Amino acid sequence: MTDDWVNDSIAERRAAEALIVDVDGFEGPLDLLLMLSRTQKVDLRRISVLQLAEQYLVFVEKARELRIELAADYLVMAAWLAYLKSRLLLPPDPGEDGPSGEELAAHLAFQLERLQAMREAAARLMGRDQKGRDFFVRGDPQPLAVSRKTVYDASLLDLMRAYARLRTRDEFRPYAFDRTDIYPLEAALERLSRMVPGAADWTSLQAYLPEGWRGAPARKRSAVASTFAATLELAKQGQIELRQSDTFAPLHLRRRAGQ
Amino acid sequence: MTHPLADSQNKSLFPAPPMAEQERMIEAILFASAAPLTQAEIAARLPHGCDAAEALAHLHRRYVGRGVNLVRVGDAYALRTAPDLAYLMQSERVELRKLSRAAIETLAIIAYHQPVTRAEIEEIRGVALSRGTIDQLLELEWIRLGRRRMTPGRPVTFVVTTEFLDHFGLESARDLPGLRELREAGLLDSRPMPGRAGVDEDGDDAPETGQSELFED
Amino acid sequence: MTHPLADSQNKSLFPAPPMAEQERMIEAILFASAAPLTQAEIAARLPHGCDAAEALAHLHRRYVGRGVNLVRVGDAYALRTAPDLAYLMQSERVELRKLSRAAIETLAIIAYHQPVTRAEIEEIRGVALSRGTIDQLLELEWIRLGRRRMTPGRPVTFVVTTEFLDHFGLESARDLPGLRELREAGLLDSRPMPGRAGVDEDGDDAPETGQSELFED
Repeated sequence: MTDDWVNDSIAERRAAEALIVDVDGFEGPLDLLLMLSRTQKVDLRRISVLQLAEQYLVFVEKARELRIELAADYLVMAAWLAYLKSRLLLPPDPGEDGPSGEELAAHLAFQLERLQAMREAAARLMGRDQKGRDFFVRGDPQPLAVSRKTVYDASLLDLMRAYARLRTRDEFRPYAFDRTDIYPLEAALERLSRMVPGAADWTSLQAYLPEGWRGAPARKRSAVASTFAATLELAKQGQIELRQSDTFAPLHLRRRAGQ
Repeated sequence: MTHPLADSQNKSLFPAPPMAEQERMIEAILFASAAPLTQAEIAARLPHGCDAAEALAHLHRRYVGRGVNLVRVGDAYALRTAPDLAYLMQSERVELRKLSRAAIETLAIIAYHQPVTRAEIEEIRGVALSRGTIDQLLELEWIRLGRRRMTPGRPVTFVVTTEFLDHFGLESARDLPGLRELREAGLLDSRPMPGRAGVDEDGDDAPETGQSELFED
Repeated sequence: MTHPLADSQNKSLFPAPPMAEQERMIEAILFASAAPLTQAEIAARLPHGCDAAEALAHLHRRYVGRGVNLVRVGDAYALRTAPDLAYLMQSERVELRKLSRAAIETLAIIAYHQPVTRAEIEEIRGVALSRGTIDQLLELEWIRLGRRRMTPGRPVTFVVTTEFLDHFGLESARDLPGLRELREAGLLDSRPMPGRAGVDEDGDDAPETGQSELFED
């Protein structure tokens, strides 16, 4: 007795485990129905939906006996199949609205056939030649080299505005100590140093005054003073020679020989 | 004066290159690219006045039966090695990601029923679609979002991509294996459950509009 | 007996593929390869009995004058796009950008005062001229070097170019509106301060300041 009980229990447990595995392996109630339909060994178009509904209900009943928790959608499907079964078995009630049992059965058969068809289509798709497995792309592609070219744009209006801005700027600028008439010594020294190599002959200091500093007396004075100071500095450094024929006579300078 | 920009701007000044030259230009352009290029993309890189369509036809003929073939992928073109030589390519073979059964089935449903909503995919498979499945297919760039369905809730739809066609060596979604037979058997129809009693149908979303018109030819 | 291993062990049992087939095999292998392959590497991937050297020679001839060529790289082989088509692999993206304030002001000064020296430009603008500004305008071909000024240091001068006139739709630089016209156009809405000569005017340098007198009002 004990042995029997043990054996029964083991068999039961095994069956239960098998069912659990199966339930895990199914992708929903429609998938389970599709598997069950295969046991009928007929074309899906000639399937007996009534028989299928019974098979499903037996499966669910078995699971219940084995205390296997089925997901809700399996139970919903079971309820719907029980309803379908009753509609198929009972003579049609003329007073009842809604689709007939045959219509519902036909739709279930359609769903199963469609799922089956999609399974087959998926298998055929995956069986096709695949990129990277059966055919290959260029192994050493040459990316399109994108070079950026900047085009600067300016309109005539931009140009005119810029010029107008320059010509009127001084009239609007905030007050500042005006040093525009001061020619700095640093500038004169820098300018003169640059020009010395070309000064092989005696040239008047006046000629070395910068552009724009020869007109207005105040500006010219500043330029003369700074340029003169610069010549003294360069003479001291031995870069140039200075010559003056008389007091207040024009000052001449030239590059020192050998420089 | 040979600046490409100048070419396209001064249409009449430069005659189009001879067809043989156009063909070799396209050959070089397609050869250099791993991804398929549309005819428009190719044309944009050719000098003005070229006939990309005709040059592509010439090039296609030239590569018939060669080790490399000119294939059409959607509205694009690419050079690909001939599939019968796959066995020589061991060193180039890339390990394809193992797809779950759900992912493969979902991909097939999208390809054959596109544009298709999530609810429709779930109805066909009879089971809820996990988030990861769609994500995986999106990540592979095999599917993308299509237009929203003009039904209540305006659900998004999914369609397959050029990358999908390229990966499976398809000229277009019309060339999916067995598409015609499936359509003729009515298996691509969207048939609502009679009397609306199904477990996984969403009444609001039951589309009467067939997706299959996309594949009418 | 058809096991691939059997092929290499029983050399005589399986004839080598025809030369045309060997050629297309190499074509596919070189196409898919990420790096050039030596003849030995190619031979190792071909079925037994193939003559890689001869097939390579055939393949080389096939691609002579095509958009893609079989080239030798060291002691290896690769398919490469024809060098004369390299320009197809480049695309130029044109970006439109406004000229900087320094550049447009410098350009305006050159246009209105040409020929003008760097020192004069600096004096008018009141700030030092960066090398980049002049370079940019030279590069745009809107200015060029004029004659050297016949003064100590013989500074270079700048003038505007025909390209400049084309761009701004001018017949000549003399067509640039003068100060009065600028004022009338509302671009210059203040009158010059009375008695102010302006820092850019030179009493004793008039003949050399070129066309600035043209714009006096």
